[in-house]
Amino acid sequence: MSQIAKSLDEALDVIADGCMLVVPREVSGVPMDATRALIRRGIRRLHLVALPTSSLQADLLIGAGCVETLETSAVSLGEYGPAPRFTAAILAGSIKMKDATCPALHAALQAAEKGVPFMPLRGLIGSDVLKYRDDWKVIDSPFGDNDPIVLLPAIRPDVALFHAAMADVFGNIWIGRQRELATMAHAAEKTVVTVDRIHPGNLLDNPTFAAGTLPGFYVDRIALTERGAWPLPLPDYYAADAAHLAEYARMAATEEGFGEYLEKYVYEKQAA
Amino acid sequence: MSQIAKSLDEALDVIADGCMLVVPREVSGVPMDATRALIRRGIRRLHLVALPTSSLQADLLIGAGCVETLETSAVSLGEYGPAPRFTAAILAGSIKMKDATCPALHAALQAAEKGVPFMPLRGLIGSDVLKYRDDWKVIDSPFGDNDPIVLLPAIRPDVALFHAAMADVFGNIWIGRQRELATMAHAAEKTVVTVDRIHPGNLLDNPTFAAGTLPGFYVDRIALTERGAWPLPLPDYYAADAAHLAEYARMAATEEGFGEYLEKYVYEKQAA
Amino acid sequence: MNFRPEELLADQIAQLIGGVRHVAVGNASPIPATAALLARERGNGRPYVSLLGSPKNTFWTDGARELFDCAGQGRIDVFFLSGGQIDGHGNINLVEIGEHAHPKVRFPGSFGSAYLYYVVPKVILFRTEHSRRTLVPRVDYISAPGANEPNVFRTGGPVALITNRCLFSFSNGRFMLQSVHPGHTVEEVIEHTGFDFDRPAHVPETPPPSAETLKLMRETVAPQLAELYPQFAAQVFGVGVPPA
Amino acid sequence: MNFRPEELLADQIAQLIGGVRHVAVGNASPIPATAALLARERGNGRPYVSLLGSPKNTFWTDGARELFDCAGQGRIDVFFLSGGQIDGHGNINLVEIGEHAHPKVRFPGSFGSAYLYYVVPKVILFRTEHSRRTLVPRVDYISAPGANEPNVFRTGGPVALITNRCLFSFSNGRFMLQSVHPGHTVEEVIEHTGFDFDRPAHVPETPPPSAETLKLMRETVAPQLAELYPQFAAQVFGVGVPPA
Repeated sequence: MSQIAKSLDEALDVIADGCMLVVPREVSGVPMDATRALIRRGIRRLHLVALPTSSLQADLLIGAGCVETLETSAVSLGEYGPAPRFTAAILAGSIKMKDATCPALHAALQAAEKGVPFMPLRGLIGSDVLKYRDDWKVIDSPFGDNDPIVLLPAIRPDVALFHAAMADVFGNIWIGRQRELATMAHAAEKTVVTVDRIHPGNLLDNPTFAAGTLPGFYVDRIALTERGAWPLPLPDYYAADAAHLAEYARMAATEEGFGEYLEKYVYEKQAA
Repeated sequence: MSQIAKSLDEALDVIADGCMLVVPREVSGVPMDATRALIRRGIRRLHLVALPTSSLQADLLIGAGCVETLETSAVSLGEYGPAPRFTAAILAGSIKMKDATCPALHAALQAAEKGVPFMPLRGLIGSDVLKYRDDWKVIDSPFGDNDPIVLLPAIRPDVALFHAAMADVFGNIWIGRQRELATMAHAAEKTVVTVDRIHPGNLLDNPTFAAGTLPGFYVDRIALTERGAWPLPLPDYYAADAAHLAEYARMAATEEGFGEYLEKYVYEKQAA
Repeated sequence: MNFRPEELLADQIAQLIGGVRHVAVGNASPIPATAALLARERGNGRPYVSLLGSPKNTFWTDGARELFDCAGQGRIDVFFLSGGQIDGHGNINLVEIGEHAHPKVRFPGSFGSAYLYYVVPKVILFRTEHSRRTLVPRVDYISAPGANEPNVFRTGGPVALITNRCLFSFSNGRFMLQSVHPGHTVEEVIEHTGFDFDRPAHVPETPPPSAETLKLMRETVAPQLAELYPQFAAQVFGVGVPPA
Repeated sequence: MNFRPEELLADQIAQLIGGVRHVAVGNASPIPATAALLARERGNGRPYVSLLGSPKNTFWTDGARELFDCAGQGRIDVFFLSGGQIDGHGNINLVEIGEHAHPKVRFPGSFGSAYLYYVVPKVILFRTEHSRRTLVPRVDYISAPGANEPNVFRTGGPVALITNRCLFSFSNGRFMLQSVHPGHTVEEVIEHTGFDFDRPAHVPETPPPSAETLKLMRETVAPQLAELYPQFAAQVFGVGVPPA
């Protein structure tokens, strides 16, 4: 009955072609081993929601042709420059882009967490972010006087996927200060987590640990993938692999180079 | 520049007559020493918001004539029976009661936390809780088809007041799993916290502690009041004083007995 | 075999719970708590059971709102509610008796009922005082209604009402008498019920708990219960009292 | 005294920050970060400074949403934004150049700008490339507008734009040239600015940082900066490089 899967692929089998998948920003625990496994499996037509931004993960999935729709506030490699496959896909019109702004994504996930159909948000009015989102509505606030406000529909992902430092055998996950991971899990139908290690004992037994723990009740599958965020960082645990990210930015600048990157770092790894 | 006040009374001086004060439920850290100090000071006309319920604290404040308006989902002494001064005040019509339901209070505080004028909530339609709240509105959800939904106006208290196990000298507060305390502090204009002890070092320096910490940025005043929740419990730290609560229920059953209780346990303490 | 009324009720409630994923039990509800723990024992660890008010028996780590958020997500399958008054339409009153402007009796308040009653699929109503004072034609104050217009979002509501005398089921806005507890009669139920209800031509007696169930309750469930409800566990199951 | 252009900009920004309670600095903004830390040194620990992307330099414990919630509460007084394009109305574009259906250039995205620009009282725009390519008559895509109709809830917005050539203030929907950095001219600013702006009859030169400020920046601020921006701290302040 444990949620801990025998293999990464087994843990990921609830993530189907065409599903809505929510993943976290770079500093909150990006499941990169899982991302490579999904690419190897040849997943297709994802509606990828990156809460609220993404870097290497979205760029890889887009470059590998896994993404149909992308909903996020920004994709960038940060100090390594623009995200080349994301940029190319937008210019080629090969993915559907739902541009958002960070707090709108947080609020829309919180709407699902709270079981309400929408959440209001200030800002946005007069921006083209709002103009191009026909799924967002503007109403006159009934508590104001000629006070327009945006309502965002709830985002209810099929699956939340993230990487964390540790799980215990009861499926509880240490998320620390990254509380948007709890919101993701609450909002999503199913939650899959990869972890660096298994914690002995029950994280909920200790009130100190419990404060930073996502209860196993919300977790469907767990896979052990040591340093599973590599080459991205897992804050408080390990830093990004700067040399690798620079290499990625260089190789992914062209379609051909990106293909070589996939061969070398995604497909080859399977054989290992 | 430290938020740690020289005395309890000094810490409480931001709580003025007539202010809107939000306090937590019994198991989340009720500041009972502070409550007794406010009664001794003779505070008046409070708009007390108990998130989402209260027990001894509300009953004491009401009995002592400090409360003008009470906004909560329930007041009860639990296994010690009804809250006698609350019940008497309602029957006498001497306080204004804004009956709510627990998730409505949480949502209304979260609206203030998020800087939005209102929050939607399911349920409520067809209840008299809604019927008697003319500050709550029903709209037809723009995302539905003939789908009425309640909108709750944000609750923005003047002051949030609660008790916690510890603070550090930077004003950071250990709140553990009682995350509604963070929401209270985020939503309120000012936050006053009483604590059992001062933690050496900085709670935010350690990622494990940080996960259960309210940053000092949100905290205006701190007072050291050892076992400051007595006779109520501070879960994970100490239990309720059952004998005292039974004594309270007995004494407070009459107006006269309540007066004796105040003399013995509220006013006398000042002399000690 | 001898059994106590509490054991009969807990057994019945455990059967009403059925094969679900998550049962939450409110504060001060020892009999529903017994039933939920019994269901968990029978199900080898499922359903998840959350006993509110006990950090040890809940998994919540997102503060006091998590119960309600969890219910809003559809992740609470069974909850228990009571009422100072309950009427034949399934409306419950946890607030007051008399006119709203000048009530004669005040109860603690609605707690989470005005939300949970709408979004928990199986709400089991529970009232050990079965009288015309508590089971009334029409509640004086609706903390939460038994039913709504069809366009109102509602994924949950009452499925049953269990009292010290009998078990009712609830559907289509009406209570139906399902069984009468041993030692009680249909006539007595009619006499003490303030609302109109349906009943079959033959009303069965509520079956007693089996020997196996009683053993499970007394030996396995009662010790777990003792942490949160020591008085109840001692009184009903003799747990915590040194063996004679 | 010798100083680097980055030091001039940081000094100017620190003055724009003024006496506030809380300054937040976005990712990859080393010059605003230098300015915020400088302001904090001058203010004996106030304002609070949050450097996003660095758990060490932020106090957030409520996840990625806390920055935005905090801003919505009115608890962030100063923030910094940039743009692939910035126009004379204060509109910023972080999304694309060209037609929306077929853009010619794509930037990363709007991040939090479509919210923070509305609710942070002092937003300081910052763009080191001052050219007709970046400072345009009208942005191709409005990530966030410089102003709104009066009935739209807005407690914040742009107060200034600082570039490699000059400092503009912003009010009533227009930029006004405040000063031109040493080594640059008003004519050059006009030539390289794609939008129309106001200017006084005499435009002063941006004053150089004082010796005291430079000392504070180099000796006290730079070492703090090195944790988050090691490359910048080494290049500009020589921090992290062993003393010769």
